[in-house]
Amino acid sequence: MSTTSESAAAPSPFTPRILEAVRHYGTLGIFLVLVLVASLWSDAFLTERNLMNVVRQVASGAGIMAIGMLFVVLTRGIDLSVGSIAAVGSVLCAHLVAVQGYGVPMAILLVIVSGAACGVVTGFFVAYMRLPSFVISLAMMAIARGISLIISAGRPITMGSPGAPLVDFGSGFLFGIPQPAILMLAIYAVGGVVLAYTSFGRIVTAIGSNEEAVRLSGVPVERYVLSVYVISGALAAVAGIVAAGRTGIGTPQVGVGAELDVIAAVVIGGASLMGGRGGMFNTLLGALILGIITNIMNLAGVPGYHQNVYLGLIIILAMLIQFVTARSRR
Amino acid sequence: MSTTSESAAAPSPFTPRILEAVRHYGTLGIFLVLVLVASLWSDAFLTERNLMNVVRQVASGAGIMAIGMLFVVLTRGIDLSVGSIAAVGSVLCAHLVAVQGYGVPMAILLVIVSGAACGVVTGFFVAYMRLPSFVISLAMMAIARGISLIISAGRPITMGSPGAPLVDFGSGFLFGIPQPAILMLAIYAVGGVVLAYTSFGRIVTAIGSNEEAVRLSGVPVERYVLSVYVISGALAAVAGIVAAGRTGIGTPQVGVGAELDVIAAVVIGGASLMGGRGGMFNTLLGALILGIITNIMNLAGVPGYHQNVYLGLIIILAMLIQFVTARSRR
Amino acid sequence: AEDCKVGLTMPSLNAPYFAAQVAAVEKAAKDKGCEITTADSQNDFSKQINDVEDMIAKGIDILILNPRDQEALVPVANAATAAGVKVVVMDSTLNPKANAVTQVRSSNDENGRLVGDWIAKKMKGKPIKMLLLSGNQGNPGGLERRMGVIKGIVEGQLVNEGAVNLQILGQGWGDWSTDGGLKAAEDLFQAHPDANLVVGENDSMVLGAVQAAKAAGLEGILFAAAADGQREALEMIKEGSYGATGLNDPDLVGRTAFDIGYKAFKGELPEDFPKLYLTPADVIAQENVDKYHNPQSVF
Amino acid sequence: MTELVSLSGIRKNYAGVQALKGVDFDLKAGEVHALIGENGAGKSTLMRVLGGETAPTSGTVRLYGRTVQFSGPRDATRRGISLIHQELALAPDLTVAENIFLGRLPRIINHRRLRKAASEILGRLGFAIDPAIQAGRLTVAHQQVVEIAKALSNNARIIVFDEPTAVLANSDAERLLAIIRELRAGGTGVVYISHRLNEVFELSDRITIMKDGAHVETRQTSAADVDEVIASMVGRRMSTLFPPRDGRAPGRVVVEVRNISRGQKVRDVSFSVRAGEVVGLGGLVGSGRTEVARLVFGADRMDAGTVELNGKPLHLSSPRKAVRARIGLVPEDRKEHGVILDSPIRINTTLAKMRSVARFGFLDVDKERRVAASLGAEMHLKAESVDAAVSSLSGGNQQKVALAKWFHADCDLLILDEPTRGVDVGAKGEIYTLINDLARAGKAVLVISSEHQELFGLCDRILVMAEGAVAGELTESEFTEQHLLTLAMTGSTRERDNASQ
Ligand SMILES: Nc1ncnc2c1ncn2[C@@H]1O[C@H](COP(=O)(O)OP(=O)(O)OP(=O)(O)O)[C@@H](O)[C@H]1O
Ligand SMILES: Nc1ncnc2c1ncn2[C@@H]1O[C@H](COP(=O)(O)OP(=O)(O)OP(=O)(O)O)[C@@H](O)[C@H]1O
Ligand SMILES: [Mg+2]
Ligand SMILES: [Mg+2]
Repeated sequence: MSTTSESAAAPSPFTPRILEAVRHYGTLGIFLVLVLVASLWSDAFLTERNLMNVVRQVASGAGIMAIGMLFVVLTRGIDLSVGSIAAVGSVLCAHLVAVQGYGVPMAILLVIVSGAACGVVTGFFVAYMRLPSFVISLAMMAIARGISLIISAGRPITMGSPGAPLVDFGSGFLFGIPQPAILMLAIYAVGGVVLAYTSFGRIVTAIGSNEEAVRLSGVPVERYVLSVYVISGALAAVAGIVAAGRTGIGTPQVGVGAELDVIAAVVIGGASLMGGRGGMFNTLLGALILGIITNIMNLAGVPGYHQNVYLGLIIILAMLIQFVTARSRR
Repeated sequence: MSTTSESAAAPSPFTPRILEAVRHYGTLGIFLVLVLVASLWSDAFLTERNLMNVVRQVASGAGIMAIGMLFVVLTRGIDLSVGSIAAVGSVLCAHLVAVQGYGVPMAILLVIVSGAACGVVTGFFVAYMRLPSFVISLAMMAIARGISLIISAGRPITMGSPGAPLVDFGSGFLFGIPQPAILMLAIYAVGGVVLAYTSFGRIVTAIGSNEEAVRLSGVPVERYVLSVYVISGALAAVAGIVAAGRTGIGTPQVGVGAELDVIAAVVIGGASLMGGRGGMFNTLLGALILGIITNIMNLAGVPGYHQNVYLGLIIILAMLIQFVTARSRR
Repeated sequence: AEDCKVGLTMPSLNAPYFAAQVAAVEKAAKDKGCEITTADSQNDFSKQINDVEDMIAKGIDILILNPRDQEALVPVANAATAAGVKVVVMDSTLNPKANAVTQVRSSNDENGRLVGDWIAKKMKGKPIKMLLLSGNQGNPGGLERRMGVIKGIVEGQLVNEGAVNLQILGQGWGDWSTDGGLKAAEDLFQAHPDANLVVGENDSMVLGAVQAAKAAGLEGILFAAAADGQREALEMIKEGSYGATGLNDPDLVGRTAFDIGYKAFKGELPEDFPKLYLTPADVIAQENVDKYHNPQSVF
Repeated sequence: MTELVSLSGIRKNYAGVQALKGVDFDLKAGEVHALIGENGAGKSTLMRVLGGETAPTSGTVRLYGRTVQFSGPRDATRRGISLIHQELALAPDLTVAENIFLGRLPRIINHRRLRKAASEILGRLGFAIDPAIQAGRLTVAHQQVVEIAKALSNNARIIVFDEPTAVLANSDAERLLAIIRELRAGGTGVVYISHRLNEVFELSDRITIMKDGAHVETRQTSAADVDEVIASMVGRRMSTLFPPRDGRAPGRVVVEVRNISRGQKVRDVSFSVRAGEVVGLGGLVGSGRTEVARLVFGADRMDAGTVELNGKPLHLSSPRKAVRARIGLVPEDRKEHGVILDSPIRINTTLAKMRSVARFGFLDVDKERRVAASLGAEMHLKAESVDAAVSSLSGGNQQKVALAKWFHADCDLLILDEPTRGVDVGAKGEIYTLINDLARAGKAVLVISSEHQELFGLCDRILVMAEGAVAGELTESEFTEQHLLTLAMTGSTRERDNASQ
């Protein structure tokens, strides 16, 4: 009997999970192959120190922003402003702490709120005016970058000498794991739960899957669409704080071009830009995959001009692995 | 009753021609308002010299690439590699002419072929392996950038002294119009005819609306999907040649970050990233709108740090005009 | 009251060095009562060409051009000159065939050489295992800087020791920023924990590398940059955790460029003014840092 | 009986189209009020007004005795109105359970409890659909069931069923009717839209007939007569629905299918269709008929088996090859596979054979308009013009466009999967005539239908499938419900359980 009609006829607890697993293994497949190749390519790769580096780089790079981006992408949207909002976060954080003399918790709160505020603006136009997210978030990308330049007058703001609470955050460890990595994993855990076990997560997924159906079910779609941009903006601000903590300075140079990396992480993690499909764990894998690719090229000493070519080829190979793993399990 | 539920009930309450017109007027509305504002804001705007500047800038910027991008976007794809392919085009053109000593027509032909070849690679993986265009074209973006750096060893290649045929192209005039602008308009005209009056254009549009239905009508969908990336790659190479002609050199720095501008032009022109919707004329308007925005900020002397903010705000305002014009015609 | 219109176009505003330069030019222009328009090319030379074209259309008298690309900006610089604009090329290199009043910058090559010479002296008797932090691929200024440093080290070792003992273990790309330098250095230290010298093409990236070394627990590494003299770097030079950097004072370069342009506009510039004007080069190290350190500096 | 709803003078204008021209309609508690009319008469539009999904251009909506203005579907849902849409509105990436409770998901979800609740509702409907499966992976019929479950889970006082049985097999439809009777007994008001008139007469208390956006008449069902109702629906008397079968002369074998298999869905299926012959493919939902059609059309790869067309073996690796070999398929899932909703009717009509209206790749749009218009006229297509987007058509008219595409393509073998889904009686007759004409012209036709009467009236013989295999063949003399069901159910006890629960 056909699996379709079988599962329809007799409740089979396996089918959806298998489907889950296929997608899952697609990304996991890439990840594992990549780790294998990397450890063969360079001895330095599988050292504890290096792995910690990679996780820390991902955490202060695309990692945290990818969480918010996944929510946006699930609704069929896109948020190009994340990198710029991270720059605002970084600069504003340093400005509040070093120039205005705010306490760190208060500064963090204000920064996250302002990131969320940027998200409110984008989200408002996308959700209530139904303007295309690509263009609106592109506009927000320009605006936020401008704001970060204006706040900082284009130069880095030193946040404080080593020993100050935030300044140590970026390089500090907790249970032997870099603090930014712990923060990132914690947010992924929360995001994963929200996505799978709350009405919010399911409705966001449903909106990308069939917005009309959700609207006809009496759900106030606009509010949900607005919120994913707010989440994305807030998390981008968090990423900015992490970046500031890591270098001890707030600078408007944070996150230039990051939007493409972040979206790539989400898509390599198996999410569809057409909405409705994507998972938290796979997104984390997607971000790690991208992080490993640049790391291994540096370790292996691929010459600069060729790094671009290698990067592209490795990404294509990685996607082919996904293709093959996913097909063979059909 | 709210407009929201109105549009909810009727996904597409217009007959296509009316729909066409509304979208059309949306973009045209932005364009006209923008021209009006610009000419009030700065006396220099409506001078012949300045208008020619704007058209030339658009032609050697996002303008030509937006034509190929529109085809890609119509099929629901995205091509992030255009800027990098333009860099390959620029470098290769100079290399062939200045280093290898090819004649200009031959060099142009070879460059276009290699741009198309990049498109074949992207298109192959997208069409036949069904990998997401975002990631594959991102990979191609890295590869092409790397190739342009390798060919040029990272340095600009001088194509020839003023007076050489291509070198004068960028700054030359024909019938009082800058040559690159004439080239661009010609390609738009051809593109518009292909889109509206050939089965190719129709199938491309249909694929973006409902790929499965097109496949089940016996159309070899893969071939069409492949071809849009080939077109996009070839036109990106043409853009690279124009850029080389404009400056007299081929450089790997061409088109950095251009992909976002190009996509933005297409979307401001009313195309949907979800495929199936978009027109040639509106895309041209979209590209011109972006060109005018940066032009007027320079004319009006908006200070550098604030230009980003203004740019973002003007884009949002422009989209709101589209929103209003489109609604009021309902 | 403004009798002159000035256009200033920068490769990017998104870097402290450029920010300082803009501030210097803007201040100098306002002091002379000029109206000034600043454009940010956002690292895109075609946008810079567009910006210059727009400025010509707007009717500027003086153009201070910090070119994003040494060749691509040549035609538009020529067009500006042809339209009667006094063009002064500032900071970055433009092909000398371009028709401009002059080019003003610090000497990448000479600064690099001085820093390299200083390193050779500092590390006399030790084999040098060097890591390079470069800005972005294809940047000619970066190339001049690193080649200058290498030249200086080689020449210095030859003079001091009669033999060259220099090994370049690896090159990383840091996009001129602290963050980028940090990331590149993390990976480089991982691959080459035995390095004893880090040289960057600007201070920002080396500041990131200092952090990376600290995080990796590496000690005994000498840090140096071929250029700039950023305030944070000078402070670290003062306390001894940073070796040396080349003198590339954005304020001086910016002011000088404007002054020359203004003189040309007023017709006060001598006919035979040289086509290249280099500000004095120097290596800033602990010995002389007080001469250059200004805690109030923008940069 | 208390009056639940009273609509009066409802008008609705779309750009250029008057969909509703001042319609009155009312619904009482504890009654089933049938709403019937030709395709495009305005039934769904009227119900969308009631569901708060469309704002009427003018007219008043009274609910429980008070005039209301809905602010949106959410508002209507809160006031106890539930709509089951003609066009399925599920989120394909969500599970069945999540879809059923989409509007009322608890803040924190206990998936086990949710699935249990979903199972209960589905069980009440008599279906054992796995609530944990993604809705997009269900057959169209099962998606329809989920849609119904979704509406029932609301405990609404007013439920509108817009052609709920169009994709259901008779036995499944029966169970639905039983449930509706239960609802009625519980005091719920039900609006029932269907083109299956026997259901309407079996179930309803009152019948309202609409035509061209206007109310024609409302009667007590007990006082109504089928022929009269049809007459006032289509504006003429219909003698017979099915064209006479004579004039067909089955000739040589056009398609010979031998032992094709695909996984567990299709197992070792063989059959042939001759020129001038109409062969039916019957069976229960999920018996693999659609899969067989897709295999013969090259839409899916077969694991084993061969297909010969006119004596030559075909290598069916894509629909393109099938179309080139002059095979056509009108798919079951109209919205996903059949039409391009955003495109005009004319583009949809010529899509499978564009070269008929193109020269050197350039399209002759005027010719295309003529072609589409004449086919449309033959099928009584109700559309403003052939340039109108298919999405602006009523459900049944969309189906006609899906058919028109393949009538235009001029195939040797035409496979029709549920060809008259949602089509009104009048147009059904036209479509049957068109199918008959094809057979008369010597084409081979394979018809899949869950409406058994349709197979009986149309086919020369019927293959019955069960569990992915052909369970047997019925010849004209054996065309009875009983024969067909016996064959369809012998295949599997599981199927039988499923069908008779
Ligand atoms: N969004 C729309 N834009 C334009 N016309 C529309 C729209 N929706 C419906 N119509 C028109 O309104 C009329 C009524 O359509 P409706 O869907 O109510 O018919 P119906 O009676 O439900 O038919 P069916 O039995 O085929 O489902 C049709 O002529 C249709 O073309
Ligand atoms: N490869 C596929 N792509 C898309 N849909 C498919 C595919 N294979 C099967 N389907 C769909 O899955 C369902 C499988 O139906 P199946 O062939 O098992 O039963 P059936 O006898 O056609 O029953 P029904 O009466 O429900 O159509 C059909 O709705 C079909 O459209
Ligand atoms: Mg209907
Ligand atoms: Mg079927």
